Amino acid sequence: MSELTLTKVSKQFGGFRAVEDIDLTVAPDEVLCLLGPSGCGKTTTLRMIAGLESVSHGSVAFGGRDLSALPAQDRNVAMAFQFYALYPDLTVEENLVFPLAAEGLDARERQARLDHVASVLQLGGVLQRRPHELSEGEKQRVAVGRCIIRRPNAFLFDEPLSRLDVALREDMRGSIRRILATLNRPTVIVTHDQLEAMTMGDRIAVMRDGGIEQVGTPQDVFDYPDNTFVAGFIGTPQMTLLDGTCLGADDGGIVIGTDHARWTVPHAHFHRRPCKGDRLTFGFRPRAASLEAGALGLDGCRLVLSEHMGAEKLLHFDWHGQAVRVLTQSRAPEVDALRRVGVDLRALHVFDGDGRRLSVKGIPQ
Amino acid sequence: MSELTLTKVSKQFGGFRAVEDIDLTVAPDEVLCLLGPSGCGKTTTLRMIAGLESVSHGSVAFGGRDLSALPAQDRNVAMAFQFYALYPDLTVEENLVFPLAAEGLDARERQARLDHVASVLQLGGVLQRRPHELSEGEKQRVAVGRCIIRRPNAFLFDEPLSRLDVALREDMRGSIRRILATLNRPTVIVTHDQLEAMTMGDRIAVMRDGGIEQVGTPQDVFDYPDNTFVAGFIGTPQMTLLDGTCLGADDGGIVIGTDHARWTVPHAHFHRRPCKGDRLTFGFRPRAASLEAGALGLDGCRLVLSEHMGAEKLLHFDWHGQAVRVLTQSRAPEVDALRRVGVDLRALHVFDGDGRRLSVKGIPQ
Amino acid sequence: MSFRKHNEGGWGQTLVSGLVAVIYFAPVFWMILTAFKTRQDALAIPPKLIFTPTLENFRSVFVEVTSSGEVVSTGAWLYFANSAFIAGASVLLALIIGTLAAYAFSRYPLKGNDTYLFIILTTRMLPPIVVIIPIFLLFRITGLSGTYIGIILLYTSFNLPFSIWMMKSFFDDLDREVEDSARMDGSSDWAVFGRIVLPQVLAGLAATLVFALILTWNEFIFALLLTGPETRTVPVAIASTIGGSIGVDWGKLSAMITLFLIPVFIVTFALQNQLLRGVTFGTIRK
Amino acid sequence: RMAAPDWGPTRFMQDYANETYTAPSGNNVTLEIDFIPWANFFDRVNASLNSGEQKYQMIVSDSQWLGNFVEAGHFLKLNEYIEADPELQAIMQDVHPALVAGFSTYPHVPAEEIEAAGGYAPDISYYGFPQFPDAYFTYYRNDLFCDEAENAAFEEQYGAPLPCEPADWDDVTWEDWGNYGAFFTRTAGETLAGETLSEDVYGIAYQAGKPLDFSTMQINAFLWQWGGGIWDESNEPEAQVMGVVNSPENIEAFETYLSLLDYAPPIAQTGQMGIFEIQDLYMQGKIAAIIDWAALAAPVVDPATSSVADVTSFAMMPGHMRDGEIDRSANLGGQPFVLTSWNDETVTREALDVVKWWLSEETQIAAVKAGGQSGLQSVMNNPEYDSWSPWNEYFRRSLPWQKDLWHVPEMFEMLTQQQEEFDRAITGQISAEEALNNVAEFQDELLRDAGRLD
Amino acid sequence: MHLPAAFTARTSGRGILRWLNAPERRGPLLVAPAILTLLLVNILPLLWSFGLSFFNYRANRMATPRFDGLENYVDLLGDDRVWERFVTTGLIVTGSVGLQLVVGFGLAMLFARKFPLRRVLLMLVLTPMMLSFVSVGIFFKLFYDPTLGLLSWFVAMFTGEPFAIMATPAGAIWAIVIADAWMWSPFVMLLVLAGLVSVPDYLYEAAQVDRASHWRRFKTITFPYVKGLILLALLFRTIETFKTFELVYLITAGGPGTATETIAVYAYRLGFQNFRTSEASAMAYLILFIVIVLTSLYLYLVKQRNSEEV
Ligand SMILES: Nc1ncnc2c1ncn2[C@@H]1O[C@H](COP(=O)(O)OP(=O)(O)OP(=O)(O)O)[C@@H](O)[C@H]1O
Ligand SMILES: Nc1ncnc2c1ncn2[C@@H]1O[C@H](COP(=O)(O)OP(=O)(O)OP(=O)(O)O)[C@@H](O)[C@H]1O
Ligand SMILES: [Mg+2]
Ligand SMILES: [Mg+2]
Repeated sequence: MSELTLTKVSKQFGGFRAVEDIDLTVAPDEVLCLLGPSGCGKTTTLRMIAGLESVSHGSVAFGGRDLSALPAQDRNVAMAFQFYALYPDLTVEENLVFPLAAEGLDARERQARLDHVASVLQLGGVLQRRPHELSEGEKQRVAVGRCIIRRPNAFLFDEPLSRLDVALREDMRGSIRRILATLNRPTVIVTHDQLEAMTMGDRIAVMRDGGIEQVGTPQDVFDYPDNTFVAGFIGTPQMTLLDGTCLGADDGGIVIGTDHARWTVPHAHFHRRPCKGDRLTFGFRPRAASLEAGALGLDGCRLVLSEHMGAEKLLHFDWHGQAVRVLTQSRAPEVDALRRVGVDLRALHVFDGDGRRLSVKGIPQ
Repeated sequence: MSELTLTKVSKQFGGFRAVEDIDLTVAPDEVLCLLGPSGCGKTTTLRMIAGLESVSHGSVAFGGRDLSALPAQDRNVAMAFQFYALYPDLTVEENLVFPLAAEGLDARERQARLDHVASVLQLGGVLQRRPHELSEGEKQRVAVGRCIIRRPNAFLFDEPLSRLDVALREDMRGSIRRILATLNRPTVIVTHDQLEAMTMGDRIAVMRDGGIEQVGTPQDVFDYPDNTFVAGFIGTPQMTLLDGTCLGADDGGIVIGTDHARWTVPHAHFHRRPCKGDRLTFGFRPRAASLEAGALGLDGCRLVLSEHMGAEKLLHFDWHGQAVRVLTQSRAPEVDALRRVGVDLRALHVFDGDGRRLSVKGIPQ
Repeated sequence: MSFRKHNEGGWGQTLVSGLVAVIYFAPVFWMILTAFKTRQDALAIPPKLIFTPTLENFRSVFVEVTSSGEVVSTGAWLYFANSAFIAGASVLLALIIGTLAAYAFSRYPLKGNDTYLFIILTTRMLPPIVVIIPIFLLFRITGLSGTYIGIILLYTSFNLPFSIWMMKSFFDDLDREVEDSARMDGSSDWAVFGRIVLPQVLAGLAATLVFALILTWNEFIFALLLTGPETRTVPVAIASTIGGSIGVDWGKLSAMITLFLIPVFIVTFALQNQLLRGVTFGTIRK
Repeated sequence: RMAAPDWGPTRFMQDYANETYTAPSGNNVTLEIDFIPWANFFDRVNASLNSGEQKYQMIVSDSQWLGNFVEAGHFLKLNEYIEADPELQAIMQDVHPALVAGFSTYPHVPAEEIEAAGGYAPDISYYGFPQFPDAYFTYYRNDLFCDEAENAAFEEQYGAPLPCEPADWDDVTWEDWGNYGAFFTRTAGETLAGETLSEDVYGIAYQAGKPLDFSTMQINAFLWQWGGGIWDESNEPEAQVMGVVNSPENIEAFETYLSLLDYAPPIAQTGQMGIFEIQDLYMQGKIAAIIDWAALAAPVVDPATSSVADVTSFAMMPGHMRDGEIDRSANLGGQPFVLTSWNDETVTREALDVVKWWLSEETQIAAVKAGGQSGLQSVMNNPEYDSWSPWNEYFRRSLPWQKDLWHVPEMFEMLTQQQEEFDRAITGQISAEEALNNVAEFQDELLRDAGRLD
Repeated sequence: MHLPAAFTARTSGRGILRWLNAPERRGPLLVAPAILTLLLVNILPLLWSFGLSFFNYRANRMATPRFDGLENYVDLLGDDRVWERFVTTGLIVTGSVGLQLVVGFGLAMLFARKFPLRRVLLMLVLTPMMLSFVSVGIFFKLFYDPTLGLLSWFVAMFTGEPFAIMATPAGAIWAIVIADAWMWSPFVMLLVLAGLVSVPDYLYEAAQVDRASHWRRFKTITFPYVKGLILLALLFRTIETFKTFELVYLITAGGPGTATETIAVYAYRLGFQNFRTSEASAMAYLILFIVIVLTSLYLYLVKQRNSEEV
């Protein structure tokens, strides 16, 4: 199969630019996850790939062939809709085989595909029901099934698992991933659940306000977010981000800090060095911080709230007006207790005043 | 304020018993989270407390006064509905102040409350819109806001945060928790998101099929699930549960295992000892397992899938047909690689054939 | 744009639909045109599309020349006023009573709900002509014949089944949690109905109103039999233009039809959006 | 208060009463007419009477309704009032006997007996007075019938001239009428009176419609003229139906009636050719000659409504030559008005005063001048009478020929069924004979059931 | 002394209000005005005429009515003329309602999309429904007139012959059907349109992505959405068309012969012209019975659909 390429794709709704100059390539054997907050243009992008929405500028191509002008029915793309879009009058089985009519399969092959999809998605028991007799989760699985029963040029999934409960979701994630691996088609999955994005995507594209902020492997995006938006968006619990300034440089490295703390960070930590006085943001993940010692210390963090998250606790501190989060397995202090939060230097992300990454990628987290 | 007490509350819909003999007490300053799978009767319980559904048996009392016969409008209970139930023809502001009419506040106080709620829930920008002009997340926040603007006898929230994205959800969780803390009213929050239950609830009640399976602090429920249902339901990623048998007892303790492994567990681990030949289920959390050594080993686990979850990876193994999950920060093996999974003895949960807990509570996890 | 959304057509669609609409409207157009024609033009074949329009027909609706040459009012304005008053009052009444009943049927189901609803519908099933005598009798006994109250009551009862059925389906479709919610917020049941429920079914009310209005506005048989000279409505007056010494007075007839069409047309046009939305909303789940 | 159909003659009555009527008794009496659309007049009156509404003190009735409402007890028998009041007696004497017979008597008494009785006889039951009497006659286009070229052509073809002057029509028979029909039936493209036609023109027309009593009205004329007739209620219960209604004379008359429809406009084939349809067609210049009621004549000579207003003349209806004489028997039209039975004495007296006022010569002359008709012989004998409208002469001369159809309560059923059968024949579904046989059978059974036939 | 207290509470004005306002009385209270109105104005007369249908009452006779039991019904059911009228009515109902559905559906399809001037054009199509029967009847009779009518003129332009649609029984039935269908297709259109408008776009999009043909899209998406509404239109229109009186009376008067005499016209003739009041009442109840059967059938279908959905 051939790859899917978006070149400078934009979408204008009246005066509102929902998607702006997106460039993306998805290889035939690749799953790309589109991740981003609500309203950032994920669905719109998907619809443009499917041919349900015309592109205002730019082009959508499969294997180098520009299909921008082709209507949806001629693109041979499979799509699972955010709100399922099941055919209300057809049974689950009929819904599932509906798209096969256009593929002209013989009855045996059709049955084989149906059986396979039904078993993978655990829909065997509800094949004769109609959509309104299904639970939300079942509906969603039918929508996914209607997609993966096909052998299209590309797969598009719009929030395919959002309505499933945790156990089922974990299960489905694996199943879908395995099926996609055998089919070898470029796949785009939209989600706003980052765990899903991280686990299902070969690469992740993080979107904001119609544009792409960063594309990369899940690990890459998690470990080295390109900017503060990505840093704050990826990772649960959220990364702690603190405002600070560059206080200058000395032999040991660059001195950064706030009114209440100053740390020296080796030059090697930066791929671009800030100048003295520059506003900075520095961040670290709650899991990388601890109440034990650490190279970088934040003194006088006052515990505001401690949340139990099963095996771990998420501690919310107030550090001179800035929120600091720490994830720990050890016992939580009393509320209002003051503590020193220590952060490992290697876990420190530094961004410039515009939120762009300053620290190098090489430092393992 | 006074506490909320449910005594042997049941609800019968025709021939179907949606809720059965529930006993619950919620103290004035307490937040109780009702947790359970879809359809287990959470909403119905809430509606009975609110007076929207009559109780078939049993009683609902506030501060000892039985209110079972009182209609909803006379109970002075605030409730946020699962599907928002916003007044479609009123603006957000009007929606928010609607319940205040019954409290007879003066204009200043009313404005103050409105401002406070709007700022906490970040609704300032949409006060003049109507519900259909809101995103799902905003709708949900209005529903919550309409609740916490009041000073009722009790707060009831039905899945208050389910439609928010992760960042916002974390934020709201904290805000609501803080507000509730100042108001000092018994609060029941329904959710099927366990993270929410764990972080917001002072206590958790896990429901299944109309009955309560376990009530306790989040930590308690997480650490010492009363049965396999609770064990599997609470905790992400899910606890690994393996079927096995009691192979006998020796000096060191009780020997448990399967065809492929046998472990000796000290007697002290059990508060009730299984007999030889009893069917057992034993479980451990993925975070408590590792690829390093551990008291109890599962040899020959074949890696099926490895999922990136940010800082950690979730490894799915197949161990003689049973699924074993391990959460690790270290590098994942190749797919199909065979590994030994080690589990710390202290982390082992043992249940009897009926799924009831056998291991003692005292063992810290 | 290289392709359109499914639900949007362009001017091409306008052209096709326009053609169909114009053909469909042609008979009405002809009636209206006739209102501006002299009698000879009205009946001319081949039909005259180009002619000198006259307003004489409209004049004749309102004034006439008596045997002594005096110009006097025909009293037609009274018929129009009667029509407006009677239709307006009875539609409103039916809407109010029907809405309340529909709400009750929807929210406080009685035992044998369906049976009640069915009986209510049944009252609409008989050809009016066969129930005339008993109704007439009843009106005579109660002294309602020829009074406004009588005819308004009658029309109200005609519109009730329709209003109840229609409005019930609207109420059925409402989200009950909203009402629960208002109740929780301390509103009385009446306040819930007035402030929360009614605003949500405005569209349905509009649709019901239009349908009921159309039926009432044009009702003839009972208007003929149960109104007196003072309460007579326009349809009866329209019928009076038929069968005089000149057979059908085409010009006057058309003029009355035209004048009589205008109010419903305006109401329908004004409520058009609600009509579509209302009908959708009310019946979609049936 | 009075119920009346909404049209010219009743409107006139109201207007004129408003202007001129003051009750001689000194009571404050106003004539308040409830005008009801003609087409639905019967429904309204019927519903009112049968429900016992007792709303009206006087009612404009149709002549045929008498038996029905008299037997139901709604109409007031007037004999004792007439007996007691010479003025009323004078009126009854003045009213044309054909009208007294048709409008007033029940059980029905033929005009000859009325005439013999001098208008009033105590053993006859009286109920109504003429409100508006009516009769039909010929309307024709003198521009066609007097056209020289057409005349020449006709004479060549049929050996006789076209009747140009009204007087020429006095001996026109149905055969001639058919000839005129055939002659003047032209299709578009042919010439007529020197002009090339863009549309078809038809020769002749008379009423042949299913609604109301349209076809019966005209067919009865044929039956009587051919010497046949309808069931004779005045000889009840001896009078027979079988062999009378479907007598050979009747069949021949009906066949003639049907054959003449060939020259009528195509609407005849639909059974919808009523009095208004032919009036409209005639006024549009599409028919050379028609037979229609006096009541419909006024618009025909009004240029505002008629394109042939200037070229229309009136004449007697054609007749059937029988025993060397032309028989012009026809069916009476128009309506009587009656008093209702529930009025108290005062109201009855006042109502009779209104009757006297309406049937005073003065009022009647005004009515005729306004385009109406009068049933009073004194008015018709007024030397100026013929000049008050161009058709008065023919109304006056037609009146003696008028008979009426049945008045018995069963008449509605008989009429509906008869109209249906006639309509079948008119639209070519059955023959004249079949139609009359069906009618006879039905009437026979019905009247036997009702005990009016032995 | 508890009893008197309760008593006074109930009799004082406020007490009654409160008593009425109790939740368990809410339903009956709200329904009461409607039921009362219907009872008074509709149901009483209905019952009266129902009772009448067992007598031999004639409105134009003074004789006291005699109880006849089921005789009227037996007579009617044994009367060929009655069956003939039922057949005629059936033909007209089938033809007209069928045509209304087809035309209404077509119109709805045409107006389902948004396009410039849609509002205005839609109003043009809706107008026929707003006319009175009298206007439609009289004008259609004129349109059908072979000499003065537009229809005939139009047909004659092609055939050169005057066209008399009402000259044959079949033609006359068509004449009625066309007029009635013209008048009421907009009603069907409105209902169907409502259904079409409510079809979510995403379904069409899904079908597009699934490469379904237009026919399959119609069959699997459009039709299911309007099915219920079509049934509803069918119900209302069948009831109404069954009662068709004015149009027939004005356009053909039941002719030619009795070819277009519907059961409603026949009932009118029975009751109003022949004064067989009791028979007419019996007739009315036969009609009612048939309509009820049809309606129940409809409601049964709907219910089945609903129970399928729940
Ligand atoms: N047809 C449209 N007309 C105008 N604006 C639109 C249209 N469709 C989408 N938008 C706007 O474009 C933006 C992007 O919408 P889109 O549906 O792609 O968001 P999304 O990323 O899928 O969000 P979500 O996670 O909530 O589904 C939103 O602000 C939305 O309001
Ligand atoms: N009015 C009712 N009539 C009959 N059954 C009902 C009714 N309301 C709820 N149920 C049934 O009672 C059970 C419990 O419903 P409930 O709404 O309390 O579930 P829930 O725990 O809130 O689920 P969810 O997480 O999906 O909201 C369900 O099986 C539901 O189908
Ligand atoms: Mg989206
Ligand atoms: Mg729920």
